[in-house]
Amino acid sequence: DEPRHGGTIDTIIQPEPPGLVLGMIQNAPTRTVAGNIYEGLLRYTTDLEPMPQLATDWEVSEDGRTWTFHLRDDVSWHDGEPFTAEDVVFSADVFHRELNPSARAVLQHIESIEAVDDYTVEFTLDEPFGPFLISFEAGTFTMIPKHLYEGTDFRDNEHNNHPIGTGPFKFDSWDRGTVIQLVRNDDYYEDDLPYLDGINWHIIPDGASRAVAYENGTVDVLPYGTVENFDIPRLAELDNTCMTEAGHEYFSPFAMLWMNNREGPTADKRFRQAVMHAMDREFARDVLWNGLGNVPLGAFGSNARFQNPDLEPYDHDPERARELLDEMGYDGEEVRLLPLPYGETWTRWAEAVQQNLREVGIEVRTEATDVGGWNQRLGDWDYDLAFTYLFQYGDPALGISRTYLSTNIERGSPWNNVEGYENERVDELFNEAATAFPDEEREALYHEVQEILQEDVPVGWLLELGFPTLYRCDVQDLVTSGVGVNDGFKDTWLDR
Amino acid sequence: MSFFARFAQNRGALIGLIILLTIIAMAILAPLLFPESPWRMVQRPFLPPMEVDGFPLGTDTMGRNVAAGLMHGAWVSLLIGLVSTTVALAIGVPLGAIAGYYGGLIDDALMRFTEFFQTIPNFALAIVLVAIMQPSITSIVLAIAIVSWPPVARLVRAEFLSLRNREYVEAARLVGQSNTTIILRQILPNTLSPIIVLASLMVATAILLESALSFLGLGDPNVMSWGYMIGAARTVIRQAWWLSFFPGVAILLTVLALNLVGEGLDDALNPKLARERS
Amino acid sequence: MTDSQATPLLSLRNVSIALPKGADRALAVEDVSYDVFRGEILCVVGESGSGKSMAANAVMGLLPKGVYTSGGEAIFDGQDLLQLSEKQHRTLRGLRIGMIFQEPMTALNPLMRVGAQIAEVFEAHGQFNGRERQQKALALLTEVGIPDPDKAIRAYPFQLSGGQRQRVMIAMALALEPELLIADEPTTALDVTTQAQILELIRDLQQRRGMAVMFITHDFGVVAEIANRVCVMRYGQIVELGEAEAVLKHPSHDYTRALIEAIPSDVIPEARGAETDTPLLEVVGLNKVFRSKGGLFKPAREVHALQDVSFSLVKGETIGIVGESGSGKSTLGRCVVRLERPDSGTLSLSGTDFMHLQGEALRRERHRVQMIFQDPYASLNPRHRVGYAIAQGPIANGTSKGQAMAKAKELLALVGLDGTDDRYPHEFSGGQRQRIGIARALAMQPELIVADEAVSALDVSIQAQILELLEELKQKLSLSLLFITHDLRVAAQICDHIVVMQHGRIVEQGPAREVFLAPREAYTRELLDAIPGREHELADA
Amino acid sequence: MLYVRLITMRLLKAVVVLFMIIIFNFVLIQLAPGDPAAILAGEAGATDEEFLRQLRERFGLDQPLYVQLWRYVSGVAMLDFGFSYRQQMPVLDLILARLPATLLLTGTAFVLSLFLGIVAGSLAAARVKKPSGSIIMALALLFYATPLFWVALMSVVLFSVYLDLLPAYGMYTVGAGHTGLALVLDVGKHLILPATTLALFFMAIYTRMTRASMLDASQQDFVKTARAKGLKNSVIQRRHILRNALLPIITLAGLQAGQMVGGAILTETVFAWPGIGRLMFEALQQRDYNLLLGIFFFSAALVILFNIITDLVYGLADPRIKEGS
Ligand SMILES: Nc1ncnc2c1ncn2[C@@H]1O[C@H](COP(=O)(O)OP(=O)(O)OP(=O)(O)O)[C@@H](O)[C@H]1O
Ligand SMILES: Nc1ncnc2c1ncn2[C@@H]1O[C@H](COP(=O)(O)OP(=O)(O)OP(=O)(O)O)[C@@H](O)[C@H]1O
Ligand SMILES: [Mg+2]
Ligand SMILES: [Mg+2]
Repeated sequence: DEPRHGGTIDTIIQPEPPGLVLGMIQNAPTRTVAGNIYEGLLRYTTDLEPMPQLATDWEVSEDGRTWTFHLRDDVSWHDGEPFTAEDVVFSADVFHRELNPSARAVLQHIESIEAVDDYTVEFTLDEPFGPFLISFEAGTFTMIPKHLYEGTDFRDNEHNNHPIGTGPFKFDSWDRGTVIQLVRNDDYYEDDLPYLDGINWHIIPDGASRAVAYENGTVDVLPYGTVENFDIPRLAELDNTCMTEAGHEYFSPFAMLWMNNREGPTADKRFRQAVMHAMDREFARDVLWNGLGNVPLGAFGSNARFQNPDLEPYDHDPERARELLDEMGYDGEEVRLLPLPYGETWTRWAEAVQQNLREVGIEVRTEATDVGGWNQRLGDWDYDLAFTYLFQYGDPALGISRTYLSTNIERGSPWNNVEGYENERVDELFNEAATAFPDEEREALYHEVQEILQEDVPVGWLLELGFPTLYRCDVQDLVTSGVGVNDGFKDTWLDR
Repeated sequence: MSFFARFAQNRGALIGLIILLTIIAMAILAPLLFPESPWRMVQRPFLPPMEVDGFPLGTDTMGRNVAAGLMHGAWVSLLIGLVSTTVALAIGVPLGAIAGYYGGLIDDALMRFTEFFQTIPNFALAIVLVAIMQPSITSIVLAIAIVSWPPVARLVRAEFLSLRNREYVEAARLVGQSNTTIILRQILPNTLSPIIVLASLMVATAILLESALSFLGLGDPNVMSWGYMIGAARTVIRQAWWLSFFPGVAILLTVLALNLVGEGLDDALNPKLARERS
Repeated sequence: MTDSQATPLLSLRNVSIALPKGADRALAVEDVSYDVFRGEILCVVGESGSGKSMAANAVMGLLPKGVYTSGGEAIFDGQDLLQLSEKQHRTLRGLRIGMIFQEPMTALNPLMRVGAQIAEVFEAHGQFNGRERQQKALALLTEVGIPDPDKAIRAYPFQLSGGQRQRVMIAMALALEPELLIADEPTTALDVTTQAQILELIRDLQQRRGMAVMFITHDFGVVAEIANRVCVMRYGQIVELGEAEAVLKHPSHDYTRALIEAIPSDVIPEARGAETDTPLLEVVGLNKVFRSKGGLFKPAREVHALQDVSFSLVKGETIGIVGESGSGKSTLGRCVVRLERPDSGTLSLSGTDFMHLQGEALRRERHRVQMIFQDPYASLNPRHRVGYAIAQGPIANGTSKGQAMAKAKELLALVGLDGTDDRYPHEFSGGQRQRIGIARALAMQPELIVADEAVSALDVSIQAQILELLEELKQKLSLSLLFITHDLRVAAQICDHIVVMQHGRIVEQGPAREVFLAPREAYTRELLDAIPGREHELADA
Repeated sequence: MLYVRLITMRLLKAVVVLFMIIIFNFVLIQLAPGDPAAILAGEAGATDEEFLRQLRERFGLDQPLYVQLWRYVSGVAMLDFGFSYRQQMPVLDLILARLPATLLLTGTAFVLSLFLGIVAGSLAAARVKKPSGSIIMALALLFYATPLFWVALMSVVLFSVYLDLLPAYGMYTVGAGHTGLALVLDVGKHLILPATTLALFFMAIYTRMTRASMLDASQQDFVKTARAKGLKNSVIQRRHILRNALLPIITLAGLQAGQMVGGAILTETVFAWPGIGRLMFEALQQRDYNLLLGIFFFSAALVILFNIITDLVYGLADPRIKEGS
């Protein structure tokens, strides 16, 4: 069938985003909604290969230090101003440097950014940086209109309430607590696109009600995380319902169990190994996550580049767990387990793990917290075991090394090396691998680091989460990139 | 007529008492009938009621025995109800008594203090308190107690205000009894019946409040309670009705029973009725 | 006046009324027959609980829940009232039979304007339109003699005095000119002056309209004042029925005789002298002002309850404080026992300052002045056994518990309640409870006892017993008594000295005989004149 | 004139009390663990020191507590409730945007529960000891004893999923573009389930209270007087008994009305009603202190306002109170 114009998509955003200016806010719901308003220089396929977006092509110098991007010359902002190389320089060098911690992680490797002409930008790195090309996703390196932001207090800018991007959809209205509405950008630079007239992002705080909204036909698309996992099989069986797991390769969320390496029983490697053996991760995947997702081999997920396939997996083996505990002389000291306060599935999972651990003789006390308390406790390292999940961002240097580098131990954040793992060799290997060139060299280094981690078990590797998107089958071309619905509505059309 | 005979005249109250005793028996017998932890995953998930022997109420999302959860949960729900009510009484009764007996500035100060707690809606305040203290059975009990004492204080104060000028109190003052003795021996015993009636309703409300907190994910994750069971079951209400149905009915019956008992006590303790009958 | 040949308007024939299980007795009214003729006042008398009200309520079809007629008939103009349906009864109520109740304070709806409540009677029977009803109401209020009826019609009950409220009740009962008016103790709650006015009004209206009136009372003074015929009841039965003159002068039944005798018969007290002249209590220039704080709606208010009150009491003497309601009698009594703190003046007990004592010091001196309260039931803690109730005082003052309890038993015996120390207050009758109150006061071995309306709540016969007991104890224990009452007969019977109060001031004081025989002040005279049945008694004496 | 002055006095007092409440709430909230900046950072999924420092500085969280308190209190004095950390909007705007929805929901539930409760209670009082009266009371007890959220869930399943009669969530049909009367009807339809759910519990209480209070009032002497006039039973029930039974109901109604701002957290959550209760819960989870304090402030203000209104209504309902002593 040929794509057709027309129609509005109703979908759900959960939770309600705090704001829509990407780059200033990077949480998941903001990315999902604003990914349709803003764009980056590149997009990525589901195999994480770069695709042109605002940049049509790009090249790298021999030494891997200078990258040149050629921009489209027919792009204009939603307010009609043309988009130029100056915007790129402003966004990367000024806006993101000031506001955006995830961009800063890449920017620290960049020496300079220059507009060669109106439609050419040159990035110079201080040394080659492996994941450079994969960092241009819209949510990380968002293009921000220089003419509206330059010289203002970014956070107080009046346009924050009415975001202006270059994307296929324009911001229309936001009725807080109810709906965010986007409308078609009629001046979009790609002919014919987008097909839809608009998108309504409904805001429904209760999971059960969200499922009802899909059932009674109010919404057509349930992006990942919007309905409880238990509802997915039931909803997937409904008429005219399709499901895809594609679209999250870039983020590839990886569930982990923080284990405090500093003190208590969890400071002992054998205890941590015992925990890995005690947990029934297959059960969790099959019962709690509807069989979606993937039990990881070790620290690197299957979607991550450079996974070492030869590692010895940690099987569910309570006997072995008990042996390890005996060996270390575990005395029944109580350990505290913090579940992730992100919904029922996570709570159930903590209950299952607690039960698994009790069955091998570990005394566990679950300490529930709300989001605020959870952040605080992890930031203060006040825990023994704690659930979390982290995005892998397509490259170990972006998404994986941050968890294990000892330079990343810093009180106050729940997202760095919270477990307090310190291993010089690991630091060395990760650092070398980030800047090694070309990829073969990186692979060797990463394989080695994985072997060390497999033995030390700094954290528990629980599950590479499969986050399914449910939608009516007549919604076509919903997921066309590695960041899924975050930028997917551009190509979507309705076969009605 | 004896107190119990008067109580038993109210058929509803008697039914309530029987339900309540059954629930207490459930709570006591739970560890005997279901010695295994109610958290154990013992069968396949989502087993409907009466399908497999030993699982009369089926299993939950993770294959835990619903019947075991219900029995063990009775204990926690009752405990939360009783302890939080006791704590609320321990705060509210003395405060109300002092405010009502002494009146004047003391009364003013104590009542303004009480008002502070009433300007934030009960449930919202309970949520804030549990969030502050972090969810655990202690913090839940405390939070419920803290939001429930103001009405107690007000009731006791009102009673004291009306009783402190009764002739028998004046008579006691006249023969030289001290204020403490008057408060404790003359007035307090005469405020007991409204307090007992209110307390029986507070136990009921506390059970509802705990379940509502659990529903929002603010329950104690280490203990099985009915509120927890409903909260956990709400996401699967469509697939497995029995998961929220049975604990829902259990809460309903308990609250109902406590109410009936409260009404029965109200009748039996009502001095007016007692006087008419005597 | 009565014509025994005429057919009665209402005729009760062998009426019995059954009480629910667990009540005092099986039948509230047993086999009662009496007639009420047009144009006469029939007084039904008897002590509390004798079944007077029940019979009247049965006629109105207003028996309380659980109480029902178990036999007999009540013929009213040819139809048996006891057989009527609620609906049929309704058409009679208000229209042909009107009723006035005892409590003027509570018998009116507190939230409705008086005019509307009267107009309702017309509305209930579909008479007149809205405006006419208001006019009729106004006319009625004028007729019952309410001052300023234009204003009163728009008033709420709480804005009227007790006497005025009772007039409104009467207006309501008379609105549709009923043939029969039932008045159930309409004056019991009122003070003497008001009581006299209301009796006058009822008699007057009855004569002008030629109604039949059934008047229920327990006060023979009232009977003497207005009755044509009298019906005396006891335990639900009629013990005597006859012409008023005959019954009052020559009661044939012992019970009737006892009732008449129990009335303090002589309003002229004997001359009595104090035994000593050591002053015990000295009150000089006492003032007390009550200030109520204003609320959102209430303006702040000041009441001068006591103004410059001075008197003194000699050891062994009984002083009576009399005066209309609200004149400050109770306030004075409460100041004397220090339940209230006077604003200024002096208050001394055998020369020591009793007014400025505070806290612990006051607590230790309290035993010297004790009080007997008006309501014997309210003054006993329902949760304490009476023995303990009496012993509490001595215990609080340091006597050992055993001793105090033994003493309590003795005192109970002294007031004639041997061996009842482990019973609860509700297990006693009103008169017995008042004896317990007296025993409690005595337990403290006080020098002075203040009795605030200590016998007002009791039936005449019991009242007489208690007064006797007080007199006896006074002699035995050489007590002094401050006796507060609004009943001048009672005051005349036991007081040596009388203090008359009005609006917080003492208007007259002196030896009892002088005050009664030769009142100097107009106010005192007014009080004396208002005593119901006074002329009758005097004529008889 | 006197009233105007008295009411002004009350309002002035209320302002003082409100400021004390602000301080009380401020301290209360500070007791909660968790740092708003860390939570915001956490939400972003990635943080560095720089990010946290910027946030803390921006919100004044780097200042000592008493400075923060002083800033807040003096802000409120100028009706400036500060900036929501998370939503990056002035607190006042956020609250005002959500307030109408909540007031609509709780107000409807309030009126509904009050009206139905009084009607049901009067019926039950008039039919005391008859089966119909017992059935009303049994129902009331049932509504009282059933957990609110359970009713909410069940009614969604029944009315929106199986019967498809009513919308399950939200306040209006998104994208339908209704205006005028159509919008009113649309909102009305969305209102039915949440308002009924919310009303049930209070209705049960009003029913029981009305009945008890009426039975109490019917024992009073003036009822006998009314019967002696020959008035019909229904008139007596309505005009005499009910009116005299209203005072305790007004007290409770005043309390319920005061809870209108924050009393519907569960209902708003289940029915996706864009109200303040939900906003409050989210603000608490996010440690969005300014927003939370702002909501508490409004809630307290409403409670106090309704206390005053209750007193006024008392005066209307009972002339004795109005004219005093
Ligand atoms: N509602 C009731 N239920 C049971 N017994 C009652 C009820 N009302 C009155 N009685 C009893 O009926 C008897 C007669 O009462 P009734 O009211 O007729 O007395 P009374 O002569 O009017 O006395 P009083 O002078 O005190 O008004 C009493 O023994 C009383 O206790
Ligand atoms: N606690 C109080 N607060 C305010 N006013 C009071 C208080 N006690 C009494 N009063 C007022 O003081 C005045 C005198 O009251 P008091 O009770 O002494 O009268 P009384 O002569 O005993 O009347 P009664 O015969 O009705 O008992 C009355 O106007 C009364 O309303
Ligand atoms: Mg009577
Ligand atoms: Mg008095």
